[in-house]
Amino acid sequence: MTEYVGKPIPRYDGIGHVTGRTTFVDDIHLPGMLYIKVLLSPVHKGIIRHLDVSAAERMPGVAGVITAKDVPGKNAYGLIPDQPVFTPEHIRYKGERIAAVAAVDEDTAMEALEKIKLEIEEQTPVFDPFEAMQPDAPLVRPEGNVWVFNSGTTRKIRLGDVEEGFKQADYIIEGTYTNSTNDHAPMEPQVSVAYIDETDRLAIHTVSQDLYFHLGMLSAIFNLPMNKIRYIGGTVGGGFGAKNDIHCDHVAGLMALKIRKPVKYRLTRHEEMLYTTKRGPWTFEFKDGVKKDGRIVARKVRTIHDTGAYSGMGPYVVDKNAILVAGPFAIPNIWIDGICVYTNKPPASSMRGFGIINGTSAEQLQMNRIAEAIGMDPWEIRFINAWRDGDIGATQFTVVAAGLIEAMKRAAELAGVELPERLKAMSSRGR
Amino acid sequence: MGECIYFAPTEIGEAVRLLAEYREKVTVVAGGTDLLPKINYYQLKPEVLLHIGRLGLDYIKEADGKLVIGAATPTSKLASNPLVAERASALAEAARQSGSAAIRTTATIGGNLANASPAADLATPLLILDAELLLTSTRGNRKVAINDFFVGPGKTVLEPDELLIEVSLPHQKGKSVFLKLGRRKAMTLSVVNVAVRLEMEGAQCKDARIALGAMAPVPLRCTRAESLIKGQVLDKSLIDRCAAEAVAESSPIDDQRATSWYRKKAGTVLVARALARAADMEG
Amino acid sequence: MKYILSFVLNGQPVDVLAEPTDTLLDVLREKLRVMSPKRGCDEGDCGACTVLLNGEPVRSCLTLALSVAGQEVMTVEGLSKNGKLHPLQRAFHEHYAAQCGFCTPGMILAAKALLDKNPHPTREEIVEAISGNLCRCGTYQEVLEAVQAVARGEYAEVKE
Amino acid sequence: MKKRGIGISCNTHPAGLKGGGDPSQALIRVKLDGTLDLVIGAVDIGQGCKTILRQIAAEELSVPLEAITLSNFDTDIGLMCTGTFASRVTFIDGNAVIRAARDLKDKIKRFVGSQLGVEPEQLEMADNRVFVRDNPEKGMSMAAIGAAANWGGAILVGTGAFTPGAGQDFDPETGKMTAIASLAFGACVAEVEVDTETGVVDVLKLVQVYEIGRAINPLLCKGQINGGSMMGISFALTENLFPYYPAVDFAPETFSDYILTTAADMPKEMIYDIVEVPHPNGPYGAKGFSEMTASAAPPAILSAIHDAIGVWITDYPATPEVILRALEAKSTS
Repeated sequence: MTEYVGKPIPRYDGIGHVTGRTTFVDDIHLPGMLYIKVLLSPVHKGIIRHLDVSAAERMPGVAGVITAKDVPGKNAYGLIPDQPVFTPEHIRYKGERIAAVAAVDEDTAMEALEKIKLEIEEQTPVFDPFEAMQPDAPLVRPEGNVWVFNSGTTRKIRLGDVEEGFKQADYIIEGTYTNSTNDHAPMEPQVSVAYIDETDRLAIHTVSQDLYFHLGMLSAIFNLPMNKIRYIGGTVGGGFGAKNDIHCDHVAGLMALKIRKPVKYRLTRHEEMLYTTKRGPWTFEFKDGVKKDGRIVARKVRTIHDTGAYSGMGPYVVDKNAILVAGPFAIPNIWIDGICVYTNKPPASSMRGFGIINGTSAEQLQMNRIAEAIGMDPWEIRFINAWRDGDIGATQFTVVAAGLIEAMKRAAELAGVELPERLKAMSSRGR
Repeated sequence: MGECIYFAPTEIGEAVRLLAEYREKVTVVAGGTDLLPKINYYQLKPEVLLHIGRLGLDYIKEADGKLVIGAATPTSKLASNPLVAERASALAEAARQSGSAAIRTTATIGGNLANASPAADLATPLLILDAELLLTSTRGNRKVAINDFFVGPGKTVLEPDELLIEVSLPHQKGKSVFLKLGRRKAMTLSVVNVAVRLEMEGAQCKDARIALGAMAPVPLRCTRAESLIKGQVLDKSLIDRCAAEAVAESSPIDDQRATSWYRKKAGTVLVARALARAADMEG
Repeated sequence: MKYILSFVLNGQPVDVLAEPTDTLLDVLREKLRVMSPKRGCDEGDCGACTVLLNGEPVRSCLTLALSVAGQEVMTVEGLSKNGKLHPLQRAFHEHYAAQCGFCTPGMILAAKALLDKNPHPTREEIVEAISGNLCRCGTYQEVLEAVQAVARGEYAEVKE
Repeated sequence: MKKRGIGISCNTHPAGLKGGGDPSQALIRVKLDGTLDLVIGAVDIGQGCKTILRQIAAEELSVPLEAITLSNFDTDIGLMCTGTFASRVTFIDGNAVIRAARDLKDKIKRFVGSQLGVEPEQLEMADNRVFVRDNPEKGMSMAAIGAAANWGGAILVGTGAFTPGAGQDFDPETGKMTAIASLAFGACVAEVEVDTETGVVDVLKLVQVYEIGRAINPLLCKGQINGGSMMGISFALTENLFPYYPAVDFAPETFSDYILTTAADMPKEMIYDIVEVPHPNGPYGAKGFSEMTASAAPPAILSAIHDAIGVWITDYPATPEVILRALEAKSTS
């Protein structure tokens, strides 16, 4: 018997939430705090030919302006650190950061932005990942538009022999599925408050979902050891993966380091929606070999992920997708090729169930289409193929504590579906 | 944000005097629900804000057989007022479906019209109810039929010194219906909305009004479609032809909410359904 | 130009300097430091800044601050009395109707506006009343259950 | 015409990063009065880790929940946690808290043993006190332990770290990568009504069951299930930042045009349950699952649309336009 585990105990911080006492980062006000606004690229692709911030710097009420030149450390961040905090030259998506202004209030900062002289040589962008994969496509990235894994331009998963599996199959069922670009849309927009604290260290109040993950990136950007940054967070007004990437802390931190005054940088909802990281869109091409008895004997999937202008978590998401895109099913022959493509759009990164939700959305439709094609009940095909303990997944992991059959039985019961006895008799403990 | 001055007069005379004085510099604010996003996002930097919420324009009454509504009457009152429900059910329904509870508290009928969004929810019911708008200025009053009020997206016949103060609806025969298609079940802008009023004698249509929202640069009265059914005995096929004609009069665009193709499809369905409901011919 | 704005906030008269273009949300958060109304979109689409104006729900981000002169504004700070939580606050807490908590103050006030007028609402009436408040955590079912519990009288007002 | 249909789906979800390498740490110390501070590094993004990690600590240490304070707020004090993502915190931080609690328990027993002159192995910890197993009268309350330790120049701190294993690389040729922390499972039944003339879909009913190893806090799990499904509904039907993809025209910048679900879009029937097949490595058998609650509903909804109108929608979101175009293609083919 447990006393607390398994009990419906209300939130530890619930009283704070219902009284409005929970302090979110935008609720922090410091004496003399300045507000930051950022000049964002108005074009999807181009080269900065001229940038002059002097008129903005001279404006009354402006405390400082920063650009790529003001990054003391590495002007790059991300899981694969390839995105600049401020782009020094190349613009790869609309909304890319160019310069930041700190002023007495946001209105003044907005006016100062208008005084920045910016000349961009616009270039032809590419938005369609299939077009971007063509040899003559405009280059989003100097190294090429397709991410290179340790297996080459595709993430390869090979289990068994898929072509042999197709030969054994009674049916071949193919399907192509796509997902759209999604915004995380947490109700709390991205925001950061930064200042130099009493120990002369940089303090940052953050909405980060991953304090230590981001602390490392910030340490590299600021060229400061980790103990010279006090990174304060822990309470977030919704994340859903939006706050797995830094959107404000680097800018606020750089500004505080330069002007040595407290600053707040918050995104408007428009900026948040249009220019932050996204759940990138996918295309899935499935080809399945199925026996008359419903067993899936071969599954071949090609996945194409549009990761936008920077890698973000794109390659990681393609990897993660590849592990499970074949579904929770015992399939002896699996062939997966995952492709991660750059386009001139905001970087795609993590969002709730990154890679998995997209794969599931396609794979489960394919399952139902297989059921239809072979004339089998969609419950039955799932029960027949569902993982049992000891089954092997696409990347050769062993399934432990399988529970799909148990979940399906209960769902059928709650939905008022009377399953045949032979399905009810099944268990994840064995075949 | 520059220097902005603010007035909240309590008399219409004072309001129009300020309008005459500051003219184009004035931004009139009633509920503010359409205006404030523009100010908050720096798309509008008003020099003079004229708040008309204290002019006593929040009323719904009957006068000379007309239903008379003050321009600053909030949408929530249109949605719950028994007189509106009885005399202008399409307007009440449009009010109920507009925005969210918190928006309806402040959004006003006058603001919805003066803002002149092609998708304005209250415009189509007022078009089919032959609403008349009372505009005032230091030069005097004038009445404008709602059909003549809208000029283009965000544009009306209001002169810089004029104020919309009242909407009046003549006593109308027939049944009015409002249907809206948004993109979710609450708090949604119209992809297309339709208002219809039919005066029936048995199966024969004596008079008809049909209006479409979000289907043209302005809320659109579909007069060709109306004349197609006036005097006719209505049946399903005539209703379908009338709906097609109404949509043929429109000119919807592709935008973030829908394509022109979809708006035409959905608009045709909505007009047909509204006509059937107004004619008590629902299957 | 700055104007003196006087209104009643959670039962107490307040005077504050405000610009004509300031919203009620600006004045509450940035000037009076009343932090429960949240800035989620600045255009009335999310509901996180919902407050009560004379008992009716309004978007504080869409309300000109100066327009509330002389009127009564209520935020969640004004709900609990002498440290005793309002029935809706207790019900939200116990039903896990707040996950990240960012939409919660607005959601509670939207529910309060409904129950003040209609103490025994139907499911549809509750859904309608809270459907102007977005919650990306998706707590709608729990909010519904919390409001229903209050309407059933399970969270009677704590008498002082 | 309105047509109804039913569709099903199932899903699985791993906890943590794809190949391991994502550790977390926890620390618990005894205060002067015997209350406890639990320090973690995980961020609460609404899912409730502040709540369940306290539950786990209280359970392990047999102390009242109220005796435990939790802090996770900064990198000066807070411990290392790879992050709150990938449904990893319950599984990984939960294990770290268990290890910290067990470490503390050992230290407390050693301290009490030295105070009472007994071997630590003879001691038992229950009901907020430590006592001799065969002579329960002889023991010390946590309050006494806290005072004795802290005023006596001792410090009672338990620490724990957990990693599901070092990060693994994919084998370049086969993709072999055997690490996976835990797999949770789900099944979903959706019932929809489709307006065949406007293409509008109404989700009438969602039945969802998740097998999550162990529900540390069923109330919070319910919130994840119902909440995730609301995100799943809009993933299936409305959310699209680039409605003319791959073109970027008309990208919505507001919540009026990027369509999330509201309370009114909630199915009238939201039915859920939890099934438990404990995971051998999970804290109390728990698996990570929160993210997957958004992914079961979408394919079930699109399959229900197929059941209703006989066409497969293969592009998400299934907007009314997508549905009307599919119906038209069907009628002309």
